[in-house]
Amino acid sequence: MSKQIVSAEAGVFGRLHVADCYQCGKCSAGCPVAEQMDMLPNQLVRLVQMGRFDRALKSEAIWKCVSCMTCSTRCPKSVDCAGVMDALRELAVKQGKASKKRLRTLLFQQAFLDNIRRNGRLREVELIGEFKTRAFLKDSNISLMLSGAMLAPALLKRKKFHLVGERAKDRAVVARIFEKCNRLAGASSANGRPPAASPENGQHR
Amino acid sequence: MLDELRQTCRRLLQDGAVQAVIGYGRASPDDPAVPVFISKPEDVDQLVWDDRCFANLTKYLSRKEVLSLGKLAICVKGCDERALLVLEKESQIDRSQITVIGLACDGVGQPRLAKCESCDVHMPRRADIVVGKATVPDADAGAKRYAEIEEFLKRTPQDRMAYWKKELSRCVKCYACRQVCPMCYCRQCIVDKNRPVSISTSATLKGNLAWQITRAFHLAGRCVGCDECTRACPAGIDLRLLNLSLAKAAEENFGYRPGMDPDAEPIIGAYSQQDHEEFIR
Amino acid sequence: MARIGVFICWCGENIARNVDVEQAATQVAELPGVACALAYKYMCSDPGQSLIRQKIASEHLTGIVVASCSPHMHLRTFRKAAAAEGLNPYLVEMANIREHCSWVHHDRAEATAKAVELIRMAVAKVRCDHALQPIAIPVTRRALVIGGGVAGIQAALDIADAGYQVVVVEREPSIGGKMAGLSETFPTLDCSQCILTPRMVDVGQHPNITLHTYSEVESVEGYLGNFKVTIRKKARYVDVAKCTGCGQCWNACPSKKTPSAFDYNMGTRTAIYVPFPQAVPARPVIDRNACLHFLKGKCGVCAKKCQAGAINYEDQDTSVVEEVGAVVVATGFQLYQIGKERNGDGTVGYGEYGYGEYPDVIDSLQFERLVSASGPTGGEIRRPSDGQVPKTVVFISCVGSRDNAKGLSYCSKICCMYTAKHTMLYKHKVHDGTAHVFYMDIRAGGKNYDEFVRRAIEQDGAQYHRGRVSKITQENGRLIVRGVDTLVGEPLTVEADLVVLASAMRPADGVEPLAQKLNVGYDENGFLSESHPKLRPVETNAAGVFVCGACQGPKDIPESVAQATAAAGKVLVMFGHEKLAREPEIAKVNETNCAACFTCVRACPYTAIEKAEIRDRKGNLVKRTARVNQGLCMGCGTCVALCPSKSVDIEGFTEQQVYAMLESLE
Amino acid sequence: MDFGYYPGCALHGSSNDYGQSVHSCLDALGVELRELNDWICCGATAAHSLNHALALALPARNLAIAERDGLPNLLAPCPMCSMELLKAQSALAASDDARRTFSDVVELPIRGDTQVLNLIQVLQQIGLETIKGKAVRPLSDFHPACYYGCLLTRPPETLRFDDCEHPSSMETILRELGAQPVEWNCKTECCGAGMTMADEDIVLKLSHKILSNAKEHDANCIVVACPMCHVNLDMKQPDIDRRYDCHHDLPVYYLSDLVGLALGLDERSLGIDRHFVVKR
Amino acid sequence: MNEANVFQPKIIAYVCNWCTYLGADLAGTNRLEYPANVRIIRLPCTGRIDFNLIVKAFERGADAVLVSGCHPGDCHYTAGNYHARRRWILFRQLLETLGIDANRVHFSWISAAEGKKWQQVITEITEKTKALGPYTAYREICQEC
Repeated sequence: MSKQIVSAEAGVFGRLHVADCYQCGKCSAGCPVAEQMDMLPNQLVRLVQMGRFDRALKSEAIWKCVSCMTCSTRCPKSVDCAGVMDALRELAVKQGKASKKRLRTLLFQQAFLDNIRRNGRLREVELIGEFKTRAFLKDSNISLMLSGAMLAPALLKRKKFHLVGERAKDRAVVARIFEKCNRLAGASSANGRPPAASPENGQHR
Repeated sequence: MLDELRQTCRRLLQDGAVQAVIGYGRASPDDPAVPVFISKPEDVDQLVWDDRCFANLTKYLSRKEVLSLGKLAICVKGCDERALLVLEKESQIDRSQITVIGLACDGVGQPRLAKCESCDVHMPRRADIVVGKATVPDADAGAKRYAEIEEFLKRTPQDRMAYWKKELSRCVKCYACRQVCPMCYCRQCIVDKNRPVSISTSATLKGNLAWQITRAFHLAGRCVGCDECTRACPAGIDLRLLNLSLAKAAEENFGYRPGMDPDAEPIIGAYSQQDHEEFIR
Repeated sequence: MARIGVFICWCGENIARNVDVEQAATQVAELPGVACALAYKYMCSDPGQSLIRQKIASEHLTGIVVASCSPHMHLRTFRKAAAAEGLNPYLVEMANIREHCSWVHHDRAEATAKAVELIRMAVAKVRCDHALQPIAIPVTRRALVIGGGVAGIQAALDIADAGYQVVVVEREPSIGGKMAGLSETFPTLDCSQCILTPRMVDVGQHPNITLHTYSEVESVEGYLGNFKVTIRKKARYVDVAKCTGCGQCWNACPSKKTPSAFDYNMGTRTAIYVPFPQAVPARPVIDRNACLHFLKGKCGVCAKKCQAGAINYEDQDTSVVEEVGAVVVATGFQLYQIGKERNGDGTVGYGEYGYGEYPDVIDSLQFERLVSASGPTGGEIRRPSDGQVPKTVVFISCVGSRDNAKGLSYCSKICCMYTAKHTMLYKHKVHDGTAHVFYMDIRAGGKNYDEFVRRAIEQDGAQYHRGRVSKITQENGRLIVRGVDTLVGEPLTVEADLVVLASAMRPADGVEPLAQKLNVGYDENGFLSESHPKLRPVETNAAGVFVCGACQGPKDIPESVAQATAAAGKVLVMFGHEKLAREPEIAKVNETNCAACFTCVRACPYTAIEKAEIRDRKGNLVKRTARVNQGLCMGCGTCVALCPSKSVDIEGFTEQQVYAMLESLE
Repeated sequence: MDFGYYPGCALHGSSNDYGQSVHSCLDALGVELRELNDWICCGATAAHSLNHALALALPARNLAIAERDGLPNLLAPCPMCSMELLKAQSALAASDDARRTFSDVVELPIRGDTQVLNLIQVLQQIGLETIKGKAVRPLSDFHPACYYGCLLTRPPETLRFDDCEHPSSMETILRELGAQPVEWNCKTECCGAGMTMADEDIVLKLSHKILSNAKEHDANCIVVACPMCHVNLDMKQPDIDRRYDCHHDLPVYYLSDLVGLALGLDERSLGIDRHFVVKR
Repeated sequence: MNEANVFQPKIIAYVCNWCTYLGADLAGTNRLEYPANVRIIRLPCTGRIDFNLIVKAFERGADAVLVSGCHPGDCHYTAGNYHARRRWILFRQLLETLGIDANRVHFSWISAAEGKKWQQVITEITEKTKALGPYTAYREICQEC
């Protein structure tokens, strides 16, 4: 399995100069969330170098990454470490291997994309509602469901969001862009979220 | 003007300032003027000057038999005179030993030759003696200098190649182009070398193309545009186009026109660190 | 009738893996003029060369082609072998079927076909070769050494001790170079100055050595054995001949606040100064940019104090011309300028380390001055910001080196060792202190080197962490060093009082223009190129110019000294001859055909072509012609391309040879 | 002087206070903003995490619209938007193939030569002298910690803005207006960015560190030029105070807030009154 | 994969001894693979490379010609490459006038350290020439002898 991925993904990781990494660890040293990672950025790059995608894709760390790009900026070998994180996330979703514990980040991001696909622009209230519902359905975590609910009045008071939110006019073109990009990304469905993305599916392998 | 020319030459010969004058003479009334080499004052009446004086006589300055005539005077038009400067730069003539008689010229040929249309040197500028008066060239005469080649370059590359294939297939390797060229003074022309044979001597398309490339490129940055090669070509190949394209490249890239400025450094055998290289990877 | 021998090398598996050498031999044996063609495992080995020699004799070969590696590798080897058997060495050609074929083409059939064609081209070429004789040129037995650091000192003394004159040019006011500023040296921890200063004195006093300090090479003319070097002696404003070095002037100088370059700005000096007390010559210079006399037009204290009357404010730069036969370049190194050097897209490297922002982040040469007994703190380790003794020091390796993004891609080689040394020196002086080292790999190849690093860790307790530091910030006077220990897989933050960045070694400023003057090649990093990395390590491609020390590549003191002695040895080999043999592969004019347009004269980069006249016995001019000065011609062939009648040709790359090669192509 | 304007979702949504601030401030400077016609979301972290092509296409569509409508430059006050636009732009600049492919995807021809600007760059283009000339109120009471976060300068080869380790462009502007910015250490540390929803713990932890460091260096407020930074540092500040049992009490201003104040605008017209942490 | 069916262009590379030749050596040392279509002719310097050689290469059936040497400032002989560059500027004009395909005459600077660039240049020229097909236009000229 892992071998197959190597050939399919070699291009992606090759463009990120993964082979150039000599494991100095500067990415991990500067990472603001390294302490909370189950595996350090340099270790993830190493796993990619070895073609051990199975382990890398399951890591929670890729979902802890805040995309601050400190790693890529300071890398002495110009390895795009943040790009590696992106690519791993994309692959984890495609292969249905995303860590169950880190589901929430993924769910949020998927809800985000779904929202844009439909509206062209982000409708925050809709996004929050959808994300929380999806998250609740997955992990029945009531506290997330409620958290932030207390914030709503405060935001409303400050007129900090539209209850409805706005949309782009030409939404059809947005939907077509999503479709074409999914084709470019080699995915099979047209919503930025291929069917295999469901983590359960991944677990059954 | 002809009288003035004859008198000038007669005086030069009488005074012994020169032993011979290279000038134009007439062999038959219908043909272009031919070169004459006048050694006696009484022969100066053979000299002619009209719009059929095409030849660039500077070619003869590198001929051994001409040099053996002694100290020389030579008649040049403004365009031919440029060749003297190039020859001087290339150590081929000792300018101090030659009396240059400049002929004012408003163009030759009926109709006038193409080169005369864009000529900006009606009056020789560095001659020792100038005979006659010419019109002042149009201010924009120079602008038309490369018109023909520019027009030619608008064709597609395939078209251009097809053109040369057709033209050069007529070349018979008579080397008239070389023989008349004042810049072709090598003691042994590269095309006559046989170890190695770098240019096929047979009059095939392959050899003809190689020869014309060589001839044209050896004139890069040197050709003064007298167009004698074109005039001499028995096959009527427009060699002028090749020379013009290199003259254009020399002027556009290096701001250089051979034989114009005695202080300008020749562009061949020299370089500038600023030469452009966008075509080099 | 040509009888060519073709010798195809397997190079072990290097060639044989991708090229069917036996098949190639069979094919090329059929070529016209080929008398024999055979393959052998290692053609450059002794038996391989014997095979060639044996065939030259038995087959009466008139030329040979060796199909193996690059001619840059072994052409010389095979030419020697041929010469030993009485075949003129210039009748040997090579086909490069390794670097240009077996190593780069993995399809065996394709590679074999190409190898055959390469050999065919070489056979075509060798058929047009003719015997050449080396050119003899006279030698001036006097050497120039550029750079007065430890390498230059060693080279100069070796040549001078052998009895030849040496001219030493040093840019700084004193010789001694970087080593003069070091504290102790690894792996023995002996005092740098104690080793070096006696050698400096030897140079200063040697009867065979002419020393030009505070001087630079301005121009170089001439060629192997016959160089004319113009040296610019910068105005010192002190007459060295009159000065006694008593020190009255610099002790009295009121301008005392100039940062001392010798101390890497860790201390100050006066406007009239000797860089350090043991300077050779022990004669001061005046720094115009700091001197009150020059800045404000008043003062003149030094002139008043000087009893020898050696101060000369009117001093001017002067030039001297030295004629020498050989040049040794020993211009040494400087450190990668942290935070000052820009990489490709213009960003400044290592903003994250705060060098230049935080006074207690210093580089390794600054640390050397901090621990040196002669340094600004008298050898006590006190940090620059507040003079406190740092209790925690972090050393960071590979700053500027092995860093394609911000610095230099190469390994600076000596930093692992000097960093281990720094931790030791620190621990020896601050017993209760902690030394942390962040490193990527420890490269300690060398006699007693790894033992030395282990001692730093095991005996002196240096804390080594495998990982690179990402950021340094300052909070409450302490430096927060955010790193990682990849061996435990955890980020690691150390609060330090002092941070020392082990900055990379790179060639000294100004080496590139110097190299251009000398026609010596250099690589993308500015290190001078040796002729051959293994077999000609101190020669350069400019005949008669040699290199040693850190200008050729990062190296430590023992290596620099060894290389300096090697360079001196090469100079002495040259000086062992009255005349030198030069490669005859240079331009030759067919004077009969030359039309004397002299385009070649204008173009020749070496002014090696002159205008000549051929006269008959009565002295009448027969013709004029271009003529090559064999001592000056380097064989570039620019003249050949420019000559319309091809009346000039270049031996070894003649028109005939090139065309023959083209014709041989299928 | 006018600029194209790409507000992005945040400035039209929960960070509309930033939008208001930018508009008011630039208005006072006599700058006209021409909002991009029917712009769409840039995709933000979600796109580049989940679909590489989408992460290029969404911003590319916006760039193409700007080209179509003849906007030579485009202010994107949100650094996330601005970075995504720039990333798409450099990907498009790098290859003809990419330009062709994405022109096709976004259904508009695209060259990729729009000048994408952040708020600081727009202020720089307006010119310090001009701003200073219009300022009526010195900001001497303000001792801001200027906070750049991640995406104003990173990745440096794409952003090509300021020094990615020691940026100082905001300080330069504010100092000119009389403020006394403090030197501190978290200028480019990450606040947790888009994790606000998905992983609040990370946000609280990182933002707490930033607020603390600003305080330790005697800042009395923080200045940002990013809606996400503002959310995390301002809106989340009460949560941070609760979680870490502290009282940071640090108002968080947008850069345009402080410039606006200097220009004589009141807090209300800049939307400062709608922040969570207010100056006591 | 029948090699005979695939057009294998003939590429002649005139390279200088000190930069590009060594760059090609370095490509070998680093085992950088590239198409086997190139035939190197080693000359001391780009200054030695005459236009006649380019013409002759086409006459000998080359489908593309590469001329390569040291970067400006790096010439082993200080200025040979500058002379060459100037000639090429002029020669290219002549090629254009004659309609000789500029896509088949390549110039590059490749230093001794640029093994990678050598690999790239050769690979690209080979690919490009494959796409152009055999240089039949010039071969026709030569066939008529």
